[in-house]
Amino acid sequence: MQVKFYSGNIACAEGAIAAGCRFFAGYPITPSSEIAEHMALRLPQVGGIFIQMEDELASMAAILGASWGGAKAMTATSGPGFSLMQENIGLGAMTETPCVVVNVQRAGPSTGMPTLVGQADVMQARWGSHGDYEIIALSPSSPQECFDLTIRAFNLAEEYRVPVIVLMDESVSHMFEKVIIPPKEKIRIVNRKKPRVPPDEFLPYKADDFIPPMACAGEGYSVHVTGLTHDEKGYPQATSPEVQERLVRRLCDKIRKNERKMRDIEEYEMEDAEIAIVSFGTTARSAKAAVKFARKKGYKVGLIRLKTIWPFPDEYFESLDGIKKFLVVEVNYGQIKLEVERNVGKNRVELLPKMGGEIHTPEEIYKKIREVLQWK
Amino acid sequence: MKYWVKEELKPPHGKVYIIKDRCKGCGFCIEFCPQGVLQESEEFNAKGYHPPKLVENEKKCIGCGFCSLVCPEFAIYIEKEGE
Amino acid sequence: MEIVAKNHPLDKYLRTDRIPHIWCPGCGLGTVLNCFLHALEETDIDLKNLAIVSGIGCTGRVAGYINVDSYHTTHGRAIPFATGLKLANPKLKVVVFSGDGDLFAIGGNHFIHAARRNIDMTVICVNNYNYGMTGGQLGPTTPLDARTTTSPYGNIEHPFNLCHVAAASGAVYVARWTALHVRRLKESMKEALNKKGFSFIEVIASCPTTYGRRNKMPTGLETMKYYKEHSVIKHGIDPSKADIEIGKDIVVGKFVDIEKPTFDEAVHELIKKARK
Amino acid sequence: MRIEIKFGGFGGQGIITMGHIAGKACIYDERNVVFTPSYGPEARGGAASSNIVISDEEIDYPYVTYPDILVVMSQEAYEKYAPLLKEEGLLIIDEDLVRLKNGEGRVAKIPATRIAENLGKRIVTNIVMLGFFTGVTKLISYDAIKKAVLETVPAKFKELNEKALDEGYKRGIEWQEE
Repeated sequence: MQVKFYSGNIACAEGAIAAGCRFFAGYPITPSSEIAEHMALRLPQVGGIFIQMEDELASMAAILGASWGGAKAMTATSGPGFSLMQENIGLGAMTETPCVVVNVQRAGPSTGMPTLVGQADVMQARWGSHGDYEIIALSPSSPQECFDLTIRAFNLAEEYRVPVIVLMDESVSHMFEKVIIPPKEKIRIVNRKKPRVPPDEFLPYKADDFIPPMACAGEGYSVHVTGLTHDEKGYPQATSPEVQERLVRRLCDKIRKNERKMRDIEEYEMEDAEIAIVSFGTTARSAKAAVKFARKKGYKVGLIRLKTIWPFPDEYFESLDGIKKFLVVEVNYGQIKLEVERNVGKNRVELLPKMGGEIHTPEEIYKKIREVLQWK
Repeated sequence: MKYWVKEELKPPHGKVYIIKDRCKGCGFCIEFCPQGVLQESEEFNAKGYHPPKLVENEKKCIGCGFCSLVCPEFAIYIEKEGE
Repeated sequence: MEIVAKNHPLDKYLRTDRIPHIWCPGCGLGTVLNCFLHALEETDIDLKNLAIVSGIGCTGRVAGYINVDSYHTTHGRAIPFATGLKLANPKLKVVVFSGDGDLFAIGGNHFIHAARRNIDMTVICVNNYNYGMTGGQLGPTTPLDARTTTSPYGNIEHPFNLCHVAAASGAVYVARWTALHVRRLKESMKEALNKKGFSFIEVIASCPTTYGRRNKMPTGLETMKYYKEHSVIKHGIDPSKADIEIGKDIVVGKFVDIEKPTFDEAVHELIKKARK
Repeated sequence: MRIEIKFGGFGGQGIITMGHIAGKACIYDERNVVFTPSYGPEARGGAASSNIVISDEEIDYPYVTYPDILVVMSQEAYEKYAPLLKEEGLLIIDEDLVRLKNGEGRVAKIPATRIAENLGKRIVTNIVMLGFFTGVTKLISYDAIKKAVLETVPAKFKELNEKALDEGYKRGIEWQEE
């Protein structure tokens, strides 16, 4: 075990390396650039490849290529760069390519506030590319979680064969804290499932349990991979609604139906809570401070912190009958709020938004708790 | 006086193979065959095109393989004879 | 008599269950693919380690017909995808097969940067002067004055001279042929496949359905005849002198063949240094 | 107990490094700490600041709002941040660079830049200040701050930095004893 003093960005890069990432392609953008810089320094030391591409479109395409070349691959970006990556995130979803995309959120839209925090890419992470697909997104609240969740992101990407998004925010990316690096053998590593049949029997998109085994380039399987709607053989069937139905349903279901396994929620003071704050990322730290303060005053307030944001834990929220009000605290104008509302009904949800540039202070949240308590 | 032993200089010769149903009738093989040994046939293939056939006079395929390279449909190839 | 056959000797390279391909009668793409498979037959490349990457468009479909690991990616992104593939698995021979619009309009930036970095890959661009699959719109190589569905009064844009772009960007091998130069094209493809570094071949090819029809070459055959009469081989010429213009000869040949360290070599040297 | 500390000055004084080293030292002392540098263009040109929060409990809100300790090395930083200092808070200044206004509370002064110049390199001013801060506040152990300093600075400047740290630390202890 090693104890380090890392920023979220560095911890994320180290997490990637610990997870087995050996390919990074990226394009500098604030506030994520330290991830690229650290990967440029560290990857060659472990025999990995770093390449600075000409833009984010290329970075995203390159990590998909590298993944099919057999590597665990990652890119990191922020707001505007994340927009550019959406195209090939869709290709990654369609072709079931394991990879990790880090988006260090800054305040937008457009160039917005490049050096300051935002949390408004939640919906873009989910719906950013066109068409129907499901994605996994994780949200760390501390440098330690930047390390841990990046490892988890790689494992989920490999297990579910899908791009996994690490949805950081500027605050956590630049904040330094103690990070514990466990010994190598204590870190759980998942690798993609490989075919077990000879090449002439192999159907690259035939999945018995939602997720097909993956044959990479050079392994002798002559696999055809396409962004077109394809059958189990991998061949384009771009005019068959039946094939589209089967394929897209499976792409979505492999995530949806495994939501329980990906669920990762920190509950704080929830046992007897009547009001639950819902938050994620750095903002959840302010929320926790507010809950502590409210508890001291005797208010029955708890915190639900989402570490896995997508797939959204619908069942979990549906089960929270005892909660009278949900107060969603996020640095945007109400994105996770929509998801909570969808599950618990509009009249049980309150929003404390912030447009970006800073996270909420505990005082702001406490004030809002008081307000909600008066209304309930 | 010198005696020339007439060596049998066999001109190269090729056998033409046609996969009729692959043909889309572009005419490349017919037009660019350096020996002019191909012509359009009257028959229709499964897609409604006229695949090529050999001309019926003395013209001989020399097995150069141009048709085989230029065909966009992998519908024609030659085999060199006597090799 | 001709012999009626069922299979072609090159079928082993094809996903025959997908033949016939989708390309129109008289389209040059099949010819280019054919030359490529002939070239493969004459090299000793291990097919297991060959990967084909395509973008979107008619040429983008090439990847789907060759029976090796093949990737049909997004529009314009074949080269960066191929970059990742090649770097992650250096023993692969990576060939990018795509069209002029894919590689030089939406993907133009990727092309120049991959050439600049000298990534070890072969890029074959089938240039048919327009966007065929979407119905014949103006592309980055459409000649001046040519008619397309988005230049109904004639093209007013200056086209790219692809070989000039490739050479200026740093490609170590640059050649141009037409789809009629099948033997030379095949030989060139063999050279490019055996060349270390970023090699580029432009193939001028017919598109009767969407380009030819609007530009007085309504069939592939007429286009091919035009190539026969209007192309001139000039090996080693400065590619900047090989612009393509309507009514002028098409200059073809091998323009560049130089040696330069590749990115792949450099990055593995760097790894050795970093690991010391 | 949660203690909030802000370091302020102008770009180039090593303000970010100060916070970083102090934060790292807290880790060696096995205390919880969050370090948040100011970030972006402002960190390069004009004003620079960095913050640490130290606590023996879990640190939730990571930022400094009202510092318990304010370490300033420029007039601008003093004027900007002094109003935020808690009433019973401690102000630490480079006495040659900061002119105090009325109503000062607890203040510890050191001619850090001058000391650094006398040691031979102005660049170690922040380390002198850090030593002083350590001696004055006793929030961080001497061993931890020394370890963190020596780990951070380039090898060839280790000796100089150690001297700078010791000089500052010594004056800090003296201030405490007063």
